[in-house]
Amino acid sequence: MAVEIRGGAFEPWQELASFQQRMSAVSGKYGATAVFVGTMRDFNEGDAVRGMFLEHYPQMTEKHLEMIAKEAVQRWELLDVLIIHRVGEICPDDPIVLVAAWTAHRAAAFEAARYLIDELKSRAPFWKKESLPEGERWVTGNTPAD
Amino acid sequence: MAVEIRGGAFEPWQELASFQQRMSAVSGKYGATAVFVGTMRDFNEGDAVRGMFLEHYPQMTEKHLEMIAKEAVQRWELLDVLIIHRVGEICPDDPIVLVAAWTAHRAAAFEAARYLIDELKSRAPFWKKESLPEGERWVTGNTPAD
Amino acid sequence: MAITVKFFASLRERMGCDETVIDSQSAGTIAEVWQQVADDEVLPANLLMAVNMEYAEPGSVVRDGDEVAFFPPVTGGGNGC
Amino acid sequence: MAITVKFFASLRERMGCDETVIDSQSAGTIAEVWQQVADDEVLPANLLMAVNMEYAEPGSVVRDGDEVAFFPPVTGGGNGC
Repeated sequence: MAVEIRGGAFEPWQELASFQQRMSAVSGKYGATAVFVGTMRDFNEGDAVRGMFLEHYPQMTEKHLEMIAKEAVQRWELLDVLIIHRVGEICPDDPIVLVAAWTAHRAAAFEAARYLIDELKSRAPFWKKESLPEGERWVTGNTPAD
Repeated sequence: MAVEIRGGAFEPWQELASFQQRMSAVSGKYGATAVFVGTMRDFNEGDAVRGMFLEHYPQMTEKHLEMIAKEAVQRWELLDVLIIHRVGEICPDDPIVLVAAWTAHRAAAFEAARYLIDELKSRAPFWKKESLPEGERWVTGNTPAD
Repeated sequence: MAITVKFFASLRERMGCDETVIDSQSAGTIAEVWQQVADDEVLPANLLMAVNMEYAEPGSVVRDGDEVAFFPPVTGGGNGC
Repeated sequence: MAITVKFFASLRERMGCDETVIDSQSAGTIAEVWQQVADDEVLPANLLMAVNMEYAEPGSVVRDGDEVAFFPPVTGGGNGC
Protein backbone atom coordinates (compact mmCIF):
# COMPACT_ATOMS: atom_id res chain seq x y z
CA MET A 1 0.00 0.00 0.00
CA ALA A 2 1.37 3.41 -0.89
CA VAL A 3 0.08 6.97 -0.58
CA GLU A 4 2.18 9.74 -2.08
CA ILE A 5 1.97 13.49 -2.46
CA ARG A 6 4.04 14.81 -5.36
CA GLY A 7 5.32 18.34 -5.75
CA GLY A 8 6.24 17.78 -9.40
CA ALA A 9 4.87 16.08 -12.51
CA PHE A 10 4.37 12.31 -12.48
CA GLU A 11 3.65 9.80 -15.22
CA PRO A 12 0.79 7.51 -14.03
CA TRP A 13 1.54 4.52 -16.27
CA GLN A 14 5.20 4.53 -15.33
CA GLU A 15 4.26 4.74 -11.65
CA LEU A 16 1.96 1.76 -12.05
CA ALA A 17 4.62 -0.27 -13.85
CA SER A 18 7.23 0.32 -11.15
CA PHE A 19 4.78 -0.09 -8.27
CA GLN A 20 3.53 -3.38 -9.67
CA GLN A 21 7.06 -4.67 -10.04
CA ARG A 22 7.48 -4.31 -6.29
CA MET A 23 4.23 -6.26 -5.66
CA SER A 24 5.94 -9.65 -6.04
CA ALA A 25 4.33 -10.97 -2.82
CA VAL A 26 0.92 -11.07 -4.52
CA SER A 27 2.15 -12.05 -7.96
CA GLY A 28 -0.33 -14.52 -9.50
CA LYS A 29 -2.95 -13.67 -6.84
CA TYR A 30 -4.59 -10.64 -8.39
CA GLY A 31 -6.86 -11.10 -11.38
CA ALA A 32 -8.13 -7.54 -11.53
CA THR A 33 -6.62 -4.06 -11.45
CA ALA A 34 -8.83 -0.97 -11.66
CA VAL A 35 -7.19 2.41 -12.15
CA PHE A 36 -8.46 5.95 -12.26
CA VAL A 37 -6.40 8.92 -13.42
CA GLY A 38 -7.62 12.50 -13.11
CA THR A 39 -5.94 14.80 -15.62
CA MET A 40 -6.00 18.58 -15.79
CA ARG A 41 -8.38 19.81 -18.45
CA ASP A 42 -7.86 23.13 -20.22
CA PHE A 43 -11.48 24.10 -19.55
CA ASN A 44 -13.87 24.02 -16.59
CA GLU A 45 -17.45 25.23 -16.23
CA GLY A 46 -17.30 26.70 -19.72
CA ASP A 47 -14.10 28.70 -19.18
CA ALA A 48 -10.61 28.22 -20.58
CA VAL A 49 -8.15 27.32 -17.83
CA ARG A 50 -4.46 28.15 -18.34
CA GLY A 51 -3.06 26.61 -15.21
CA MET A 52 -3.86 25.61 -11.70
CA PHE A 53 -2.40 25.79 -8.23
CA LEU A 54 -3.14 22.87 -5.94
CA GLU A 55 -2.84 23.72 -2.26
CA HIS A 56 -2.98 21.10 0.48
CA TYR A 57 -2.67 20.67 4.24
CA PRO A 58 0.62 18.78 4.63
CA GLN A 59 0.42 15.73 6.89
CA MET A 60 -3.37 15.94 7.22
CA THR A 61 -3.57 15.03 3.52
CA GLU A 62 -1.36 11.96 3.92
CA LYS A 63 -3.18 10.93 7.08
CA HIS A 64 -6.60 11.04 5.43
CA LEU A 65 -5.48 9.39 2.20
CA GLU A 66 -4.03 6.56 4.30
CA MET A 67 -7.31 6.24 6.19
CA ILE A 68 -9.24 6.07 2.91
CA ALA A 69 -6.82 3.47 1.51
CA LYS A 70 -7.09 1.31 4.64
CA GLU A 71 -10.87 1.49 4.59
CA ALA A 72 -10.87 0.26 0.98
CA VAL A 73 -8.36 -2.54 1.70
CA GLN A 74 -10.56 -3.82 4.51
CA ARG A 75 -13.90 -3.43 2.75
CA TRP A 76 -12.90 -5.07 -0.58
CA GLU A 77 -10.04 -7.31 0.59
CA LEU A 78 -7.64 -5.45 -1.69
CA LEU A 79 -4.32 -7.14 -2.41
CA ASP A 80 -2.75 -3.72 -2.87
CA VAL A 81 -3.61 -0.07 -3.34
CA LEU A 82 -1.81 3.00 -4.69
CA ILE A 83 -2.75 6.67 -4.41
CA ILE A 84 -0.65 9.50 -5.87
CA HIS A 85 -1.79 13.13 -5.78
CA ARG A 86 -0.01 16.10 -7.25
CA VAL A 87 0.25 19.49 -5.51
CA GLY A 88 1.64 22.88 -6.56
CA GLU A 89 1.60 24.46 -10.02
CA ILE A 90 -0.12 22.28 -12.62
CA CYS A 91 -0.45 22.70 -16.40
CA PRO A 92 -3.26 21.46 -18.69
CA ASP A 93 -2.86 17.83 -19.70
CA ASP A 94 -0.85 17.06 -16.53
CA PRO A 95 -2.00 14.10 -14.44
CA ILE A 96 -3.26 15.28 -11.04
CA VAL A 97 -4.38 12.13 -9.28
CA LEU A 98 -3.94 8.38 -9.66
CA VAL A 99 -5.76 5.69 -7.67
CA ALA A 100 -5.39 1.95 -8.26
CA ALA A 101 -6.79 -1.18 -6.62
CA TRP A 102 -5.62 -4.79 -7.06
CA THR A 103 -8.07 -7.59 -6.25
CA ALA A 104 -8.90 -11.21 -7.09
CA HIS A 105 -12.15 -10.27 -8.87
CA ARG A 106 -13.21 -7.39 -11.06
CA ALA A 107 -16.33 -6.03 -9.33
CA ALA A 108 -14.33 -5.35 -6.15
CA ALA A 109 -11.56 -3.62 -8.12
CA PHE A 110 -13.99 -1.21 -9.81
CA GLU A 111 -15.90 -0.48 -6.61
CA ALA A 112 -12.73 0.09 -4.60
CA ALA A 113 -11.19 2.44 -7.19
CA ARG A 114 -14.42 4.41 -7.33
CA TYR A 115 -14.50 4.59 -3.53
CA LEU A 116 -10.87 5.79 -3.39
CA ILE A 117 -11.39 8.70 -5.78
CA ASP A 118 -14.83 9.68 -4.43
CA GLU A 119 -13.60 9.73 -0.82
CA LEU A 120 -10.40 11.52 -1.81
CA LYS A 121 -12.43 14.26 -3.47
CA SER A 122 -14.77 14.69 -0.50
CA ARG A 123 -12.40 14.21 2.46
CA ALA A 124 -8.75 14.91 1.58
CA PRO A 125 -7.71 18.52 2.28
CA PHE A 126 -6.75 19.77 -1.20
CA TRP A 127 -7.88 23.03 -2.82
CA LYS A 128 -7.64 24.08 -6.46
CA LYS A 129 -7.12 27.60 -7.72
CA GLU A 130 -7.57 28.04 -11.46
CA SER A 131 -5.82 30.62 -13.64
CA LEU A 132 -8.21 31.96 -16.27
CA PRO A 133 -7.47 34.60 -18.91
CA GLU A 134 -9.52 36.98 -16.68
CA GLY A 135 -7.62 36.17 -13.49
CA GLU A 136 -7.59 33.56 -10.77
CA ARG A 137 -10.45 31.78 -9.01
CA TRP A 138 -10.73 29.19 -6.28
CA VAL A 139 -12.72 26.15 -7.28
CA THR A 140 -15.55 26.20 -4.76
CA GLY A 141 -16.90 22.67 -5.04
CA ASN A 142 -15.99 19.41 -6.69
CA THR A 143 -18.05 18.07 -9.56
CA PRO A 144 -20.63 15.65 -8.12
CA ALA A 145 -19.69 11.99 -8.56
CA ASP A 146 -22.33 11.38 -11.25
CA MET B 1 -10.06 4.22 -30.80
CA ALA B 2 -8.08 1.00 -30.95
CA VAL B 3 -8.92 -2.68 -30.58
CA GLU B 4 -6.05 -5.15 -30.66
CA ILE B 5 -5.61 -8.90 -30.36
CA ARG B 6 -2.11 -9.88 -29.23
CA GLY B 7 -0.47 -13.25 -29.77
CA GLY B 8 2.32 -12.48 -27.30
CA ALA B 9 2.83 -10.82 -23.93
CA PHE B 10 2.00 -7.14 -23.54
CA GLU B 11 2.73 -4.61 -20.80
CA PRO B 12 -0.51 -2.69 -20.05
CA TRP B 13 1.06 0.42 -18.54
CA GLN B 14 3.50 0.78 -21.43
CA GLU B 15 0.63 0.33 -23.90
CA LEU B 16 -1.34 3.08 -22.15
CA ALA B 17 1.64 5.43 -22.15
CA SER B 18 2.27 5.03 -25.87
CA PHE B 19 -1.43 5.08 -26.80
CA GLN B 20 -1.99 8.27 -24.82
CA GLN B 21 0.97 9.94 -26.52
CA ARG B 22 -0.83 9.49 -29.83
CA MET B 23 -4.03 11.06 -28.40
CA SER B 24 -2.79 14.63 -28.93
CA ALA B 25 -6.08 15.67 -30.58
CA VAL B 26 -7.90 15.44 -27.24
CA SER B 27 -4.99 16.68 -25.12
CA GLY B 28 -6.39 18.92 -22.34
CA LYS B 29 -9.95 17.71 -23.03
CA TYR B 30 -10.07 14.55 -20.94
CA GLY B 31 -10.25 14.89 -17.18
CA ALA B 32 -10.80 11.22 -16.43
CA THR B 33 -9.24 7.93 -17.47
CA ALA B 34 -10.58 4.64 -16.13
CA VAL B 35 -8.62 1.47 -16.79
CA PHE B 36 -9.22 -2.19 -16.08
CA VAL B 37 -6.56 -4.87 -16.44
CA GLY B 38 -7.33 -8.58 -16.10
CA THR B 39 -4.27 -10.61 -15.11
CA MET B 40 -3.82 -14.36 -15.07
CA ARG B 41 -4.09 -15.76 -11.55
CA ASP B 42 -2.29 -18.94 -10.53
CA PHE B 43 -5.52 -20.32 -9.03
CA ASN B 44 -9.18 -20.60 -10.06
CA GLU B 45 -12.14 -22.20 -8.34
CA GLY B 46 -9.87 -23.53 -5.63
CA ASP B 47 -7.36 -25.18 -7.97
CA ALA B 48 -3.78 -24.28 -8.81
CA VAL B 49 -3.46 -23.20 -12.45
CA ARG B 50 -0.07 -23.61 -14.19
CA GLY B 51 -0.89 -22.04 -17.50
CA MET B 52 -3.70 -21.26 -19.87
CA PHE B 53 -4.48 -21.39 -23.56
CA LEU B 54 -6.71 -18.66 -24.91
CA GLU B 55 -8.49 -19.59 -28.12
CA HIS B 56 -10.51 -17.10 -30.17
CA TYR B 57 -12.46 -16.76 -33.40
CA PRO B 58 -10.22 -14.57 -35.56
CA GLN B 59 -12.01 -11.62 -37.19
CA MET B 60 -15.25 -12.24 -35.26
CA THR B 61 -13.36 -11.23 -32.11
CA GLU B 62 -12.12 -7.96 -33.61
CA LYS B 63 -15.54 -7.25 -35.10
CA HIS B 64 -17.35 -7.66 -31.78
CA LEU B 65 -14.74 -5.78 -29.75
CA GLU B 66 -15.08 -2.89 -32.19
CA MET B 67 -18.87 -2.99 -31.83
CA ILE B 68 -18.56 -2.91 -28.03
CA ALA B 69 -16.05 -0.02 -28.20
CA LYS B 70 -18.32 1.99 -30.53
CA GLU B 71 -21.34 1.42 -28.30
CA ALA B 72 -19.38 2.76 -25.32
CA VAL B 73 -18.06 5.77 -27.28
CA GLN B 74 -21.61 6.72 -28.25
CA ARG B 75 -23.26 6.05 -24.91
CA TRP B 76 -20.73 7.89 -22.71
CA GLU B 77 -19.30 10.38 -25.23
CA LEU B 78 -15.85 8.88 -24.81
CA LEU B 79 -12.93 10.92 -26.08
CA ASP B 80 -11.02 7.72 -26.74
CA VAL B 81 -11.05 4.01 -25.96
CA LEU B 82 -8.48 1.20 -26.00
CA ILE B 83 -9.03 -2.57 -25.82
CA ILE B 84 -6.18 -5.09 -25.93
CA HIS B 85 -6.77 -8.83 -25.48
CA ARG B 86 -4.15 -11.55 -25.40
CA VAL B 87 -4.59 -14.95 -27.09
CA GLY B 88 -2.49 -18.16 -27.15
CA GLU B 89 -0.36 -19.61 -24.34
CA ILE B 90 -0.49 -17.53 -21.17
CA CYS B 91 1.47 -17.84 -17.91
CA PRO B 92 0.39 -16.83 -14.39
CA ASP B 93 0.88 -13.15 -13.66
CA ASP B 94 0.62 -12.27 -17.38
CA PRO B 95 -1.83 -9.52 -18.32
CA ILE B 96 -4.68 -10.95 -20.42
CA VAL B 97 -6.94 -8.00 -21.10
CA LEU B 98 -6.77 -4.21 -20.91
CA VAL B 99 -9.68 -1.81 -21.39
CA ALA B 100 -9.45 1.98 -20.99
CA ALA B 101 -11.86 4.88 -21.43
CA TRP B 102 -11.05 8.60 -21.60
CA THR B 103 -13.80 11.11 -20.77
CA ALA B 104 -14.37 14.64 -19.49
CA HIS B 105 -15.88 13.42 -16.19
CA ARG B 106 -15.17 10.50 -13.89
CA ALA B 107 -18.55 8.77 -13.54
CA ALA B 108 -18.68 8.20 -17.31
CA ALA B 109 -15.12 6.85 -17.37
CA PHE B 110 -15.85 4.26 -14.67
CA GLU B 111 -19.16 3.22 -16.21
CA ALA B 112 -17.70 2.91 -19.69
CA ALA B 113 -14.71 0.83 -18.54
CA ARG B 114 -17.03 -1.46 -16.63
CA TYR B 115 -19.25 -1.79 -19.68
CA LEU B 116 -16.29 -2.60 -21.94
CA ILE B 117 -15.01 -5.46 -19.79
CA ASP B 118 -18.47 -6.85 -18.95
CA GLU B 119 -19.55 -6.89 -22.60
CA LEU B 120 -16.20 -8.29 -23.71
CA LYS B 121 -16.59 -11.17 -21.28
CA SER B 122 -20.14 -11.95 -22.35
CA ARG B 123 -19.99 -11.31 -26.11
CA ALA B 124 -16.46 -11.59 -27.52
CA PRO B 125 -15.62 -15.11 -28.83
CA PHE B 126 -12.72 -16.11 -26.58
CA TRP B 127 -12.34 -19.41 -24.72
CA LYS B 128 -9.95 -20.32 -21.92
CA LYS B 129 -8.42 -23.72 -21.29
CA GLU B 130 -6.58 -24.08 -18.01
CA SER B 131 -3.61 -26.37 -17.32
CA LEU B 132 -3.90 -27.87 -13.84
CA PRO B 133 -1.49 -30.32 -12.19
CA GLU B 134 -4.18 -32.97 -12.92
CA GLY B 135 -4.55 -32.08 -16.59
CA GLU B 136 -6.39 -29.57 -18.73
CA ARG B 137 -9.92 -28.19 -18.48
CA TRP B 138 -11.98 -25.74 -20.45
CA VAL B 139 -13.35 -22.89 -18.38
CA THR B 140 -17.10 -23.32 -18.81
CA GLY B 141 -18.43 -19.97 -17.67
CA ASN B 142 -17.08 -16.58 -16.74
CA THR B 143 -17.25 -15.36 -13.17
CA PRO B 144 -20.39 -13.25 -12.81
CA ALA B 145 -19.78 -9.51 -12.84
CA ASP B 146 -20.37 -9.10 -9.10
CA MET C 1 -22.90 -24.14 -53.38
CA ALA C 2 -21.01 -24.52 -50.10
CA ILE C 3 -21.28 -23.47 -46.48
CA THR C 4 -18.20 -23.40 -44.26
CA VAL C 5 -18.85 -24.64 -40.73
CA LYS C 6 -16.42 -23.85 -37.91
CA PHE C 7 -16.13 -25.26 -34.39
CA PHE C 8 -14.31 -23.74 -31.45
CA ALA C 9 -12.91 -24.68 -28.04
CA SER C 10 -14.35 -27.79 -26.34
CA LEU C 11 -16.75 -28.33 -29.26
CA ARG C 12 -13.84 -28.28 -31.72
CA GLU C 13 -12.14 -30.97 -29.66
CA ARG C 14 -15.33 -33.02 -29.44
CA MET C 15 -15.98 -32.73 -33.19
CA GLY C 16 -12.38 -33.67 -33.90
CA CYS C 17 -11.98 -30.88 -36.43
CA ASP C 18 -12.09 -27.10 -36.56
CA GLU C 19 -13.79 -26.69 -39.92
CA THR C 20 -15.87 -28.58 -42.45
CA VAL C 21 -17.68 -27.67 -45.63
CA ILE C 22 -21.21 -28.80 -46.44
CA ASP C 23 -23.45 -28.51 -49.46
CA SER C 24 -25.64 -25.42 -49.12
CA GLN C 25 -28.60 -27.14 -50.77
CA SER C 26 -28.95 -29.51 -47.81
CA ALA C 27 -29.25 -26.78 -45.18
CA GLY C 28 -31.75 -23.89 -44.99
CA THR C 29 -31.30 -22.99 -41.31
CA ILE C 30 -28.54 -23.24 -38.71
CA ALA C 31 -30.42 -26.08 -37.00
CA GLU C 32 -30.27 -28.02 -40.27
CA VAL C 33 -26.56 -27.28 -40.63
CA TRP C 34 -26.04 -28.65 -37.14
CA GLN C 35 -28.01 -31.82 -37.86
CA GLN C 36 -25.84 -32.48 -40.86
CA VAL C 37 -22.47 -31.89 -39.22
CA ALA C 38 -23.41 -33.59 -35.91
CA ASP C 39 -25.05 -36.75 -37.29
CA ASP C 40 -28.48 -35.80 -35.93
CA GLU C 41 -27.20 -35.27 -32.38
CA VAL C 42 -29.54 -32.88 -30.50
CA LEU C 43 -28.29 -29.29 -30.57
CA PRO C 44 -26.91 -28.61 -27.05
CA ALA C 45 -29.01 -25.95 -25.29
CA ASN C 46 -26.11 -23.69 -24.30
CA LEU C 47 -24.29 -23.86 -27.64
CA LEU C 48 -23.77 -20.50 -29.33
CA MET C 49 -23.88 -20.02 -33.07
CA ALA C 50 -22.95 -17.36 -35.59
CA VAL C 51 -23.53 -16.71 -39.28
CA ASN C 52 -20.85 -14.60 -40.95
CA MET C 53 -19.52 -13.65 -37.50
CA GLU C 54 -22.83 -12.33 -36.20
CA TYR C 55 -24.59 -14.17 -33.38
CA ALA C 56 -27.56 -16.14 -34.71
CA GLU C 57 -30.36 -18.48 -33.62
CA PRO C 58 -31.11 -22.10 -34.63
CA GLY C 59 -33.82 -20.80 -36.95
CA SER C 60 -31.56 -18.27 -38.70
CA VAL C 61 -31.40 -18.78 -42.44
CA VAL C 62 -28.08 -19.72 -44.05
CA ARG C 63 -27.17 -19.05 -47.66
CA ASP C 64 -24.62 -20.29 -50.12
CA GLY C 65 -21.17 -18.97 -49.22
CA ASP C 66 -22.05 -18.30 -45.58
CA GLU C 67 -19.65 -19.05 -42.75
CA VAL C 68 -21.47 -20.75 -39.88
CA ALA C 69 -19.84 -21.29 -36.49
CA PHE C 70 -20.79 -23.28 -33.38
CA PHE C 71 -19.10 -22.77 -30.03
CA PRO C 72 -19.59 -23.07 -26.26
CA PRO C 73 -20.30 -20.03 -24.04
CA VAL C 74 -17.49 -17.48 -24.34
CA THR C 75 -15.03 -17.06 -21.46
CA GLY C 76 -12.68 -14.20 -22.42
CA GLY C 77 -11.00 -11.76 -20.06
CA GLY C 78 -8.84 -12.64 -17.08
CA ASN C 79 -9.38 -15.91 -15.23
CA GLY C 80 -11.56 -15.11 -12.24
CA CYS C 81 -11.45 -11.39 -12.93
CA MET D 1 -0.33 27.63 26.82
CA ALA D 2 -0.73 28.05 23.05
CA ILE D 3 -2.94 26.84 20.23
CA THR D 4 -1.73 27.01 16.64
CA VAL D 5 -4.43 28.07 14.18
CA LYS D 6 -4.02 27.44 10.45
CA PHE D 7 -5.94 28.77 7.46
CA PHE D 8 -6.01 27.34 3.95
CA ALA D 9 -6.96 28.30 0.40
CA SER D 10 -9.45 31.18 -0.04
CA LEU D 11 -9.75 31.55 3.74
CA ARG D 12 -5.97 31.90 4.04
CA GLU D 13 -6.08 34.69 1.48
CA ARG D 14 -8.99 36.38 3.24
CA MET D 15 -7.33 36.15 6.66
CA GLY D 16 -4.10 37.50 5.18
CA CYS D 17 -2.01 34.83 6.91
CA ASP D 18 -1.62 31.07 6.96
CA GLU D 19 -1.03 30.60 10.65
CA THR D 20 -1.43 32.35 13.98
CA VAL D 21 -0.96 31.36 17.60
CA ILE D 22 -3.46 32.15 20.33
CA ASP D 23 -3.51 31.74 24.07
CA SER D 24 -5.16 28.44 24.95
CA GLN D 25 -6.79 29.88 28.06
CA SER D 26 -9.03 32.08 25.96
CA ALA D 27 -10.48 29.22 23.90
CA GLY D 28 -12.27 26.09 25.06
CA THR D 29 -13.98 25.12 21.78
CA ILE D 30 -13.28 25.59 18.08
CA ALA D 31 -16.09 28.14 17.89
CA GLU D 32 -14.29 30.20 20.51
CA VAL D 33 -10.99 29.85 18.64
CA TRP D 34 -12.74 31.17 15.53
CA GLN D 35 -14.24 34.13 17.37
CA GLN D 36 -10.84 35.12 18.61
CA VAL D 37 -8.99 34.85 15.29
CA ALA D 38 -11.84 36.35 13.21
CA ASP D 39 -12.70 39.33 15.38
CA ASP D 40 -16.15 37.96 16.23
CA GLU D 41 -17.12 37.45 12.57
CA VAL D 42 -19.85 34.77 12.30
CA LEU D 43 -18.42 31.33 11.50
CA PRO D 44 -19.28 30.69 7.80
CA ALA D 45 -21.72 27.77 7.50
CA ASN D 46 -19.69 25.81 4.94
CA LEU D 47 -16.31 26.27 6.61
CA LEU D 48 -14.57 23.04 7.60
CA MET D 49 -12.44 22.67 10.69
CA ALA D 50 -9.94 20.23 12.11
CA VAL D 51 -8.20 19.63 15.43
CA ASN D 52 -4.84 17.87 15.16
CA MET D 53 -5.66 16.97 11.55
CA GLU D 54 -8.97 15.26 12.35
CA TYR D 55 -12.21 16.82 11.14
CA ALA D 56 -14.04 18.49 14.00
CA GLU D 57 -17.19 20.50 14.81
CA PRO D 58 -17.61 24.04 16.20
CA GLY D 59 -18.32 22.53 19.62
CA SER D 60 -15.19 20.32 19.65
CA VAL D 61 -12.96 20.97 22.63
CA VAL D 62 -9.43 22.31 22.04
CA ARG D 63 -6.54 21.86 24.44
CA ASP D 64 -3.17 23.45 25.02
CA GLY D 65 -0.78 22.45 22.24
CA ASP D 66 -3.53 21.57 19.75
CA GLU D 67 -3.32 22.48 16.09
CA VAL D 68 -6.63 23.89 14.86
CA ALA D 69 -7.34 24.48 11.16
CA PHE D 70 -10.09 26.27 9.26
CA PHE D 71 -10.63 25.81 5.54
CA PRO D 72 -13.22 25.94 2.75
CA PRO D 73 -14.77 22.76 1.24
CA VAL D 74 -12.04 20.54 -0.21
CA THR D 75 -11.66 20.28 -4.00
CA GLY D 76 -8.92 17.72 -4.67
CA GLY D 77 -8.64 15.40 -7.65
CA GLY D 78 -8.71 16.41 -11.31
CA ASN D 79 -10.58 19.54 -12.41
CA GLY D 80 -13.96 18.41 -13.58
CA CYS D 81 -13.07 14.75 -13.23
